[in-house]
Amino acid sequence: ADKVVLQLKWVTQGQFGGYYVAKDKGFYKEEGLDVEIKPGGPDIAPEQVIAGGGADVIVDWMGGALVAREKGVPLVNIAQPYQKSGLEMICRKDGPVKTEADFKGHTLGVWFFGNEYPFFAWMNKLGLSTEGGPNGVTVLKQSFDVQPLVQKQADCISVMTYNEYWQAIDAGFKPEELTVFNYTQMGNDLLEDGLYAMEDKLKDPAFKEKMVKFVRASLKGWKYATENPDEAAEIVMDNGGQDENHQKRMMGEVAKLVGDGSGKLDEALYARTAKALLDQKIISKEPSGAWTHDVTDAAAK
Amino acid sequence: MQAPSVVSAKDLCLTYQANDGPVRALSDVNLDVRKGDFVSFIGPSGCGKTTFLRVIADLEKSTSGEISINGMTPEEARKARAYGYVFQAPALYPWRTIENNIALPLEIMGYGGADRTRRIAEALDLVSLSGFEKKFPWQLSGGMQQRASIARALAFDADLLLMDEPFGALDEIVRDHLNEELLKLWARTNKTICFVTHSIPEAVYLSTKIVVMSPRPGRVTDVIDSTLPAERPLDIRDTPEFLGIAHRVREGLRTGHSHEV
Amino acid sequence: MQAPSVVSAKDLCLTYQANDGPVRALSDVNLDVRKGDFVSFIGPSGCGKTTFLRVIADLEKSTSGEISINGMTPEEARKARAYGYVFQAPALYPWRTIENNIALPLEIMGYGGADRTRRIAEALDLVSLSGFEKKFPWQLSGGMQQRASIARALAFDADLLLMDEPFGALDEIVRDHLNEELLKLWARTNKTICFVTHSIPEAVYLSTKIVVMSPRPGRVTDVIDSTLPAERPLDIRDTPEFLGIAHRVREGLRTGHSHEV
Amino acid sequence: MRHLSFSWQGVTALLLCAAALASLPLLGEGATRPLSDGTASLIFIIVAAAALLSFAPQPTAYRATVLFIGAHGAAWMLLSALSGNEATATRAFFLLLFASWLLAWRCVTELSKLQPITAVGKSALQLLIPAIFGAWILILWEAVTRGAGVPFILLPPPSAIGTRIMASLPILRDDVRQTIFKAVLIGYVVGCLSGFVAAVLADRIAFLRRGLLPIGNMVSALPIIGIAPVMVMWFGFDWPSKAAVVIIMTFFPMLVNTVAGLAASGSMERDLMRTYASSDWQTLLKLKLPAAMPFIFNALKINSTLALIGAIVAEFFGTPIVGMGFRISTEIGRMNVDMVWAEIAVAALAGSIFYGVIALTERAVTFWHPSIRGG
Amino acid sequence: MKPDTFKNKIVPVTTILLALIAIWYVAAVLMNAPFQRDMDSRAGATPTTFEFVGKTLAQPKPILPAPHQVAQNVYENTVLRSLSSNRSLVYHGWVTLSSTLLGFGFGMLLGILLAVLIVHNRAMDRSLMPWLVASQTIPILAIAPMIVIISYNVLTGDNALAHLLNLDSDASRLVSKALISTYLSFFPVAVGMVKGLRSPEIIYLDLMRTYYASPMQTFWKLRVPASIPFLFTSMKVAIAASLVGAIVGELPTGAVAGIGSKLLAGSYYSQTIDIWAALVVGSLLAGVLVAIVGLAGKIVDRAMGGRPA
Ligand SMILES: Nc1ncnc2c1ncn2[C@@H]1O[C@H](COP(=O)(O)OP(=O)(O)OP(=O)(O)O)[C@@H](O)[C@H]1O
Ligand SMILES: Nc1ncnc2c1ncn2[C@@H]1O[C@H](COP(=O)(O)OP(=O)(O)OP(=O)(O)O)[C@@H](O)[C@H]1O
Ligand SMILES: Cc1ncc(C[n+]2csc(CCO)c2C)c(N)n1
Ligand SMILES: [Mg+2]
Ligand SMILES: [Mg+2]
Repeated sequence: ADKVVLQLKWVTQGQFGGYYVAKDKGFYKEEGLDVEIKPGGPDIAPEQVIAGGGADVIVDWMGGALVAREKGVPLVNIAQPYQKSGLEMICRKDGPVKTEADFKGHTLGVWFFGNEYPFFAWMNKLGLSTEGGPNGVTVLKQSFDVQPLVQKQADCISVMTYNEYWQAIDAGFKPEELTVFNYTQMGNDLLEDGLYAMEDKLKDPAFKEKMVKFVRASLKGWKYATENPDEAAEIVMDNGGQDENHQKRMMGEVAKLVGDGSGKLDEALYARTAKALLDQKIISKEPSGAWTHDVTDAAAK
Repeated sequence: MQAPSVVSAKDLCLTYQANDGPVRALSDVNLDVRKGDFVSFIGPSGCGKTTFLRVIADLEKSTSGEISINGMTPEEARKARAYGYVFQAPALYPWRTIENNIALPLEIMGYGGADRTRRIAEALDLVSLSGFEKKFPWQLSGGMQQRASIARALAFDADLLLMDEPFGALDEIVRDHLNEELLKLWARTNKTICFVTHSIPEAVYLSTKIVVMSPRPGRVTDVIDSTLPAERPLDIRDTPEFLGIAHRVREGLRTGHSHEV
Repeated sequence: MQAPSVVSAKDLCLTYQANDGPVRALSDVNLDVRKGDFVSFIGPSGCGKTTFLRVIADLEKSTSGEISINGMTPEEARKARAYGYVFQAPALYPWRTIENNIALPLEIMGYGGADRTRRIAEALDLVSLSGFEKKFPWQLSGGMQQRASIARALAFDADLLLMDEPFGALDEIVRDHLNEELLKLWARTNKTICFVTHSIPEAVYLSTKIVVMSPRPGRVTDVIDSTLPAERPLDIRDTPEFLGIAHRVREGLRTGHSHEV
Repeated sequence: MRHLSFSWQGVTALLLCAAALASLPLLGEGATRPLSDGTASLIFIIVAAAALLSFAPQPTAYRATVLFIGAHGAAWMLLSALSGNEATATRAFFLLLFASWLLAWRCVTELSKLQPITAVGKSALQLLIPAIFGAWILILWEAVTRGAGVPFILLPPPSAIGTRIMASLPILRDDVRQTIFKAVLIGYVVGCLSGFVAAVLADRIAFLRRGLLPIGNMVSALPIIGIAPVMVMWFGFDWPSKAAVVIIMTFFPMLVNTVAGLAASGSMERDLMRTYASSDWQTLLKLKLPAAMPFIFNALKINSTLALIGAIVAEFFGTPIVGMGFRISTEIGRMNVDMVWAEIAVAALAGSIFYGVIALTERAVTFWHPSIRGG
Repeated sequence: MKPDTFKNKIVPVTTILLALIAIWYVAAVLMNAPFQRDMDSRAGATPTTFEFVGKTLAQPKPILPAPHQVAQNVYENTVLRSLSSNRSLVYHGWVTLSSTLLGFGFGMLLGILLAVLIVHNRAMDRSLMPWLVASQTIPILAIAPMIVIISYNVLTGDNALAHLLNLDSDASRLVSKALISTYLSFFPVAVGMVKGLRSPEIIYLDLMRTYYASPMQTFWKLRVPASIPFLFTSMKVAIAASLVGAIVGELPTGAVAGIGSKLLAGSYYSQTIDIWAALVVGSLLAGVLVAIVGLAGKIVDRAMGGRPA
């Protein structure tokens, strides 16, 4: 079987359920692939792994991929299983922030490591400085958890709809006690988990063919996972996931982001992502060739 | 009337526990040192002289028997700073200059200011080391280091002096000089001195009492009370009386050695 | 015909650089030691005896002047393992037993197996330390440590022996015994010996040549060739000839001291 | 008599030159600005000449100078040949570079033999030798990354890092202020002091020594990664939580070393103190502490680097958006690897200065120790 | 066991341990109280002080878990789980221990080697030492992922080294983690050994010179024995550092196995009790390792004629 190494952006969890299901259910094997899934972690940059030859294909957010492309790692989006963003900012209702207008002078928790672009794009749009002071917001580099909200170290924190939000609920907050700013609903969302491969390798038809098979099987996995979230959560648990209940909930939430399951990149969303990055000068020139529909098109056949 | 007892040992025994079995270093030692005595200890190498001084100084605990210093236990005596000790090796602190090495006991015992400076100068002068105040120990010759360690013990006032071969590494002239100085100091201050030496003439010249020891196990084989007068010019060493005592000491030593060599 | 020269120093000077300025330790030393000589060095504490031995042993570099050992530079001589050295302090390795301390030079110089064992036993016997093979240095008395260090230097064959006050911490009996043994060894092996001592009788009794030194700066003030016969029973020390030489040494020492004490 | 003085480095360099000659050219296909034959032969001549001249029976200083010029001249020419020709270096290129490196090595060996008389000369040499060594780390790094075309986001060449440092001085300054002047210094001082105090207490109170030391051992290995989030929970986002991590990290080495040091004084020296009936504090102050100094400085040295690592790593777990650790973890996510290495370079520089100051203090304080007096 | 082991070891250790636990309980109540108060006020509950304290010590995700919560977690995950279970702390502890020991071994070798070079070679002393120092100021967490990933790729890839060593993927993962431990542990050993190898008194070195002992002989017969106290002190620091390295090295492997992965997994989900359980196991491991080194040091000291204090 052809070997394919997939590098995830984060640890084994429902967020990547589709891939684990595809592996566990033998979808990859059916395509003649032998897929190794490498979990990520807080300091693993999948872009670096693929540049170092440690992976054939990676799960990455569009922002990170475009930046890497500009730095000489020619990543190409070959499929976009997540059509919506799961990023939110939540604030305590008993705190000072109720609307966007209240941000001024308050402290917000943000994830960095390439996950900060949507936030800065949003603040850019609101015209708020992120350097602190009475007319700007104070930004904290937020850790893995929701402790800053619990301990009131921040007025609002970043969460994923499928993950940290539920940790806040577990920590005793009721949904009605939280103000939620959802990036997708505000129209500030940037593209999240997509599949990326190296441009030069894609020029090789054999590799491209392998990717087509991979994407086809992965999408099949995603379809299965969204239809059978509990079983998918079990599979994630078997592969090293933590906290079964949590994974089940996560699969449920993730299903909402996957959308129609075609895995096809939405060009408008791509354009918005690219523009947001350009506006903030995170990338310096309009990227080109950063995505292709060839793989998803071929996979759909 | 007899002077009060300063060191009094009864049936004193000490056994070291070594890796290859116990070593009997002192065996049934009985001794009485009175205030103002100048006692020399002489005996073959390894017979327990140092060990005995260490017991007096409370650096070693006797295994059995009794010992009292000024009527106190050795520990109490040590805490009362009853004695000054000159070790067999110089034991100078390498991070202190000679001057500061001599200042060490003075600092600890709280001699301050001008008194301290004066005492250091005097002690250095006594052992002819003036001019070497600012040197570090490793910059001195072996004999100079030994003199510095003598100066350190003489710089403060202790009624009992324990000296373990203080003049071993010194030439005859310096030795004679220091012998005289020590006798003067002793006469002047009425100190009690316990003095280990390997030189028979030195022992006879200095002491009011000579303790001859023999090894394995260390015990006292002879205690000789000197009949020499208190006033002792250096040439007393040629008198028949002196030679007689020296002869007795030598014989004592020889018997102690008889079973070895 | 004269025996070949073993140590030959011409206008040798050595200055130590100390923190508070230079110290002149040797000044224009001229000396010639011939094969088979037994040379004693005597002089006040701090006059440069140790320093001179260290120059011979290539442990210290002279500042000016010339020195040759067996016609070689000190460094070449050291590398040819031309000498054995007994330091003023015992310098035993604390982690080795006495036996293993003596084995150290033998290991390094490649004496193996039975030869090594025999040499260790002989050397220990010579200094009367048999039975203490397995002890660690700190379990020995000061004198015993010094004897162990002598044994270490005698255990291997070197034609030149440099001994820095080897018998300083030993009692008269042991000292006499070792003096005799050393003389026997010297007579038997035709070694050349440079011997530092503070005892005038010892120097006279042992030596064929006595070098009297004086301090600040260290220089040689007198070189006395002994007129005593090669065969020397212990009671030679009472002959007038012996006393005459001793007197000359004492006078030499006294002049050396004149400007201090 | 004057011998030629061969050195294995020189001979090997000549052999490498020959091997390089056999596998010319220096730059392979795709070089946009190919090297002229003249330049290429000049490089060969410089390396070979320096190697040959270094065998001449001349004073050390002369040999060192020849080698210095030869090695660095060749390296400089080789590196400049790379600009515009990235990723085209061939085997011959690297063989030649390797040959120059050997010459530099020989140069350092010769320099270490020099015994300058003046104090200025001594300190200059003391700086020059590690500088050459370091320069060659950078030269080889530059040549490999650019010559072999290592992807920028894996390892940027030092020149790019240097450019980035120059361009980001204000940011670097703020980060250093946040991380080093707040977290590291305060944490280091408090951590070392408390380790020291604990050791002294343990030395004085047998009960503590027996009870505290085993527990201290355990605390020591509380991994930073585990305690950092906890400290952030307890002490908030700003530098106090980082200082707390530094305290915990530096505590143990100081404790262990000081305890060992306090036990290191000789038994006769201790006996001397007993004869003075010196109080425990006096014995501590006048004997045990001075004797422990070599050990304590050991801990101070180890801690100087640990503190820096601790503070930087602690910033990975929630910080205000300034600080070296924050920058490193953020910029690596943004693929600004040059910025990451710029921070690392600054950290290394700061750490080395920190260490150097401690090492100098050590020389002054433990001048009496055989390791300083010359062992 | 000697009769006074009880008096001299067990009593002090337990006393201090009990004192620490008491402090821990107090701290747990104090730190968890604000959140509990928050919860209670939102739920409109008004518990008695006693109930309140009870609740602060029984939160599922407390800021500071109470000792009994941690103990229970450790108990469940050690005794009650099969050793091979993914959730067994014994299993994770073993994973961490193996790379700790491997890394420590490498670190000792490297550290001693460097110290030997530095002590014997002037050029090395002058040029290497500053760069060793610099190497230690590189924050490992920043480069740990690169090291682990790259070395794993190298070891499992298609190259000369991989073919030479021929490690399977588990062994490669172990070695690449151990490299982090090596990186952290070699430095204390190098610094300590440089000091130790230079610690012999000058007269001892002079003695060796008089024998014209080769550098090797001086090294083995004098420098090494003289450096032993320094060696064991450094080893204690190094083994602790090595454990930290192993844990750090486990993070970039995607939290698969080891104490580090437990810590990381715990922190994703704010499972503070899990974190503390992993911390406790890690610390116990450290305590045991350091104690073993200490014991070895004592034995060696005794064998080398060390004088009982
Ligand atoms: N710490 C120790 N452990 C074991 N045995 C010891 C210890 N100290 C001394 N001994 C032994 O005790 C005996 C007496 O030693 P001590 O030092 O008292 O002799 P000494 O009379 O002072 O000899 P010297 O004149 O050579 O200094 C010796 O046999 C020695 O080996
Ligand atoms: N390392 C050194 N640094 C500075 N000065 C030194 C050093 N070693 C010795 N000296 C000085 O050199 C002089 C001669 O010392 P040396 O050790 O040779 O004397 P010595 O004749 O052996 O004396 P002793 O009989 O006391 O052993 C002394 O004044 C001493 O202070
Ligand atoms: C340092 C850090 N970065 C990101 C997240 C949050 N997070 C968890 S999964 C995920 C999506 C990645 O595909 C994100 C953003 C975190 N908790 N800590
Ligand atoms: Mg003695
Ligand atoms: Mg001397």
